[in-house]
Amino acid sequence: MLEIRGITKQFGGLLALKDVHFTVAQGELVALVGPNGAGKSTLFNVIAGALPPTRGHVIFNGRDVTGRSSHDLARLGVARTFQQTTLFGEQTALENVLHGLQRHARPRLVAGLLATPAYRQEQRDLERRALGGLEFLGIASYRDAIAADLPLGIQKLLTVAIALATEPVLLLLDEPAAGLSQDEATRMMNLVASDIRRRCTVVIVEHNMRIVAGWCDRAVVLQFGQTIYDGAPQGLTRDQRVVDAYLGVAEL
Amino acid sequence: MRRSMLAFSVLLTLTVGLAAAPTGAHAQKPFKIGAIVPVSGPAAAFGLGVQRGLELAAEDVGVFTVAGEKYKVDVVTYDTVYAPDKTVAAINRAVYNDGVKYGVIIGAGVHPPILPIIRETGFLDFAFAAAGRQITNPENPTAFRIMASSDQLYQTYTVEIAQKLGAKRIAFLGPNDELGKNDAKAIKTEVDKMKAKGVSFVAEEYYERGARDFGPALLRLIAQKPDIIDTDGSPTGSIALIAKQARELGYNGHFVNSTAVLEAKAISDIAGKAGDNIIALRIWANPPTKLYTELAERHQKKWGEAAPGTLWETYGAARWLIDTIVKVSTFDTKKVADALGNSSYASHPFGPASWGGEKAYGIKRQIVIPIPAAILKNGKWEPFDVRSGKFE
Amino acid sequence: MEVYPHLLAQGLAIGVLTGILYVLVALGLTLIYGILHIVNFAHGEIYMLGAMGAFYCLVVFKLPFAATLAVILVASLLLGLVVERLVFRSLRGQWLQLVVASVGISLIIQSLGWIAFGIQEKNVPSFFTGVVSVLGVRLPKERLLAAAVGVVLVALLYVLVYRTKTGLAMRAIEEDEETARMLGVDADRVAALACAVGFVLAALAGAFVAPIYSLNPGMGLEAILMSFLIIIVGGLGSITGTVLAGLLVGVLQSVGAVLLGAEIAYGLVFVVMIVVLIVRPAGLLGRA
Amino acid sequence: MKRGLLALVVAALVILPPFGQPYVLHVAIVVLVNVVYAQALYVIMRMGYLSFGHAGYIALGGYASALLATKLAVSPWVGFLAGGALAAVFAWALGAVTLKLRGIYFSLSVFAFAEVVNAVFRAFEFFGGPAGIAAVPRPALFGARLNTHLQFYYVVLVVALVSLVFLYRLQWTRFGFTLLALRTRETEALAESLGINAARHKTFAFVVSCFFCGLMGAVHVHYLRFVSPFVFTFFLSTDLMVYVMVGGLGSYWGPILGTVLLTGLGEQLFAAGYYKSLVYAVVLLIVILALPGGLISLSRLIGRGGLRGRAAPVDAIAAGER
Repeated sequence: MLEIRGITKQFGGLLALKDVHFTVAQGELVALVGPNGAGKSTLFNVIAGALPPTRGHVIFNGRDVTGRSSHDLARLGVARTFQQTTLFGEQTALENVLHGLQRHARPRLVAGLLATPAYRQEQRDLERRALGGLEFLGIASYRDAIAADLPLGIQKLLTVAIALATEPVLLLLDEPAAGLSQDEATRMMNLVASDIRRRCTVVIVEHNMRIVAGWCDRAVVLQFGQTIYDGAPQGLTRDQRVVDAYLGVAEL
Repeated sequence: MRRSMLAFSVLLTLTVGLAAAPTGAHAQKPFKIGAIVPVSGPAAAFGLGVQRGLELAAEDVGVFTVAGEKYKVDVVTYDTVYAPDKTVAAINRAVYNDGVKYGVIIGAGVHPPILPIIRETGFLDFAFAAAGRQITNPENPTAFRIMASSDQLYQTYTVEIAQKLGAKRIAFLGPNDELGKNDAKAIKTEVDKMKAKGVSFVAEEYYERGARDFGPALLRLIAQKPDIIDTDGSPTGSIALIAKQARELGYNGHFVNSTAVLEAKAISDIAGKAGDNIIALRIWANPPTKLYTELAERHQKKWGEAAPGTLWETYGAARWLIDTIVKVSTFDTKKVADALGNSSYASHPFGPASWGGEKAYGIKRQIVIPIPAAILKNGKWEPFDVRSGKFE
Repeated sequence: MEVYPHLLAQGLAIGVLTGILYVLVALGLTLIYGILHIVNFAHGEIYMLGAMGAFYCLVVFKLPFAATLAVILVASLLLGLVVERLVFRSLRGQWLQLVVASVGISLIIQSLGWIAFGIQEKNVPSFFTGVVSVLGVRLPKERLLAAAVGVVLVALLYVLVYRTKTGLAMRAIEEDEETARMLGVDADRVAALACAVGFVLAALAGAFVAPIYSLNPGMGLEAILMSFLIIIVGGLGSITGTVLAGLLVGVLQSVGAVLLGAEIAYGLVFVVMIVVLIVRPAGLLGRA
Repeated sequence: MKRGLLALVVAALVILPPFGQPYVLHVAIVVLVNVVYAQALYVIMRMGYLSFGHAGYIALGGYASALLATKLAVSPWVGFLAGGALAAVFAWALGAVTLKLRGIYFSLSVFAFAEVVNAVFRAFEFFGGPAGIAAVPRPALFGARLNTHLQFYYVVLVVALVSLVFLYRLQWTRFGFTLLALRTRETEALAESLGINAARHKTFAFVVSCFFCGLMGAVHVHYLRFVSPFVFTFFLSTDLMVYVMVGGLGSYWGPILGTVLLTGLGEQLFAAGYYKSLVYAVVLLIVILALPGGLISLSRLIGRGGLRGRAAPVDAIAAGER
């Protein structure tokens, strides 16, 4: 499904990613793990097309999509959320999800201008599907609330709803549980691990070990832009390099 | 119901606008004369001179009778801020809303868009604007120029000044607009007449109107070692800076300012001694008539500042107009225009006045009045010459 | 028309002097944009107020030169604080409203200026009259004074912004206001100070340029149009960029005029502006 | 209910004029022209972009039609569309470059463009130089030149109504809705990640905005029967910004309300020169500081709810990118 082959990213002198290799199979739930500044978000941006890599290739469903723009990748079925929970703050939750659905509706500008019955019917369908998207995440009751005014937990769910609206094949979730309370995080992860997994392959960025171990099939650990572990989450706590990376090397 | 509030307010505004009521009437009937001039912004001095010239003329005329009815002059001012689209709006309001059929309009640059309206409505336009044929021509029978035109000034004075100063090399520095481009052609034709006597036109530069730094334009000009720099109709502020910066660059010849109305005190404030040797056409060093001095004193008393240069020509034209209207006893602008064009007027503040331009423009609509010239010496105008200003 | 070296030297000298004047005028605008990210449309009008202040103090009230400077300094400082407090602060972050609000302020000051100004061109007598001639190149003394003041102000600004604690605080809120606030920077006080300094720079520029160019209430518009040109070319918020761009435009205009004539030189400056915008949208040294 | 009252206003605009005096028609023409300019500018201001140089595109349209009419005797009806098309082409070419910029950089780049356009028209005799182009003919209908105020008023009214209906409809299409997603750098990145080609949407919006400016600029020039570099100046660009801001960014009706009130107000204060801009500016500041949503937010007309009667919320819509 997704293959990262020798991805390197350099910002001037800073080497954010160094020769990263890993693959994600269809239907897997993979966690991208690492301390802050390890290059997790940078790698995300490279995969999602927001950031061209300095070297290396991103292969998606067998096709080399390196350097393609994010809206092209979105059309190919890659969806993502942002670390800062970016939303269309001035609009309602329903409208936020509607933006996600844009990909499916043909622009048909002329029909839109004339507001033909078919066009209006298509709009109503889109609205129904958007409402469905909210229901799927259990936040349909917030449909007319202004996104910026929603509590963080609901906003997080909304960002996932927006991303899901593009009906992706690969969903990249950037710290979906960050800033959530204990049970909100659990509810989010249950949702990801159960319903969402059935619809698409998921890669999440997470540095909370408890979540990684609890729900993910596999963990890829990054430190200083390099992969230092790629395997079952249970093995994480036993791998010396991972412990050093997280707890810092114990000075004598 | 709240939904209707917006639509209602839009409707209300438009309807109020559409049905603006005409203004009320006085004891005698008002004879409205429009001052369609800039009264704010950089050219405000010109505009206020016209407005006040009309007001003084209205005072002196008092009540006059036309076809058995008593009238009193009512001066209505429209601020054009010297912009073309604002002038169109002003003439529309004057002619169609306020019923004004006579007026003084300042500015060669603002005339092109309003001449069609003047032709359609027969509005009698006293153009206080230089340039030449573009305004006064047979297609605009009701447009008169009440100041000397560029061709008239250059024909009267270019050769005369060159000979008097023994100048051989003449340069031109004018504003980068219609006035500048038009007057450059006028001066070149005059200088060509003196080719035989070794007088040549050496350089031509234009500056952005309202510019403050003339260094760039002057550098090239002064390199040609001119004896005279004609600064066309540059206003007081500009000519003062041109003189100052030219002296700084080593030029010590004369300047000739043709069509503008210059204030001696302002120039010497800004340029100091550098302002000397500016020759200004249409400026009277010594008052030509008793009326001229009287008007200057009345202006000082009434408005507490020196009279702007546009006062006298406006006053003279307004008095002449009302005399003609009383004589032909009608307000029909076509009839008044024909009568005016063939009449002469002895008591113009500048001296005896008539209309010319039949040969040059095809119609007698160019005022012919004595044209003075004055030269600036340590902050005061000194007489340089006076010509009759005859112009076929 | 043959162009001999003397004329080029004269053109260059005038160009540099005029360029420093352009920098002096644009300095306040760059500072306020750099720190507060506000394009202060009223900058030209503060420049005009500085010139009018110099006129009324020196000519009408006959104050000595030092007192005039003090009056202009204090008045523009206060005006800057008041405008920042009443208008800019309440619109913090709303970029669109800020720009249009500063257009409003500029219109108010300009129309009050025209209404109060009367119809006579006015002028501030210059302290240094006459011309210094160096190797045949004639340099007007009052321009040299204004240029010297320009250089001093630029130097002072560098010291303020790069050598003082307040300057550090200013650059902090320029970089990232929230983080700066979290690190204990009183952003509101620093913003007010930056705005005040911007106003002072504009007013002083007006006071020292007034004797050279005479004054009327419309001079603000010319100043803002030229300053826009310079910060586009130099790079928004970069003081060095402004200095470079000011000199470039000054020299380009006067040397260009010597070679091609004033009209074409005036057009040339705009062509440079467009080229810079396309090649480096944020200007020579600005950050997009 | 709203449709009914709208029809009433349009009916008034069609029926009343024959009874109004020519000057009042002049005012109505100026108001209608400015309303379309403001509404066209609103298309990009709603998207978080502010232009200091829209007068440049208006001038392009005006000059195109004037030149076609005076030099090639092309009928003004064609000239109007040519004016719009030329402005649109320049918008498309320049948009590709400048729309990558955000915030003040974009505004200044359009300002630079307008100054260059003006300088070119002033410099070359072919474009009429500083004197401009005079004797621009009015369009003819059934053989008669539409020279009277009443006749040309209906030309302006038709073009204005067509433009306003198009722009209104555009706002409710998916395209119009998507523009709201491009308001800041962050939301643009999010929109891109959802498959929206932000650059194409922004360029198209800019082209539409400039097309209507060019179109109405051409109509305006044929009304004045004259154009020069001093007609469409920097002041027009700032005035349009003021109309839209005073009216309010939150709804389609904002710019219309702002333009009608301020232009109407401007006409009454007519003889007052600088007093007029003083009043404009004071009204502007009061509205911006006291009523962020503009006058339109007073009317509470825009309800919340589904996509149909919906517009962006009135308050922080303009919290654009630094």
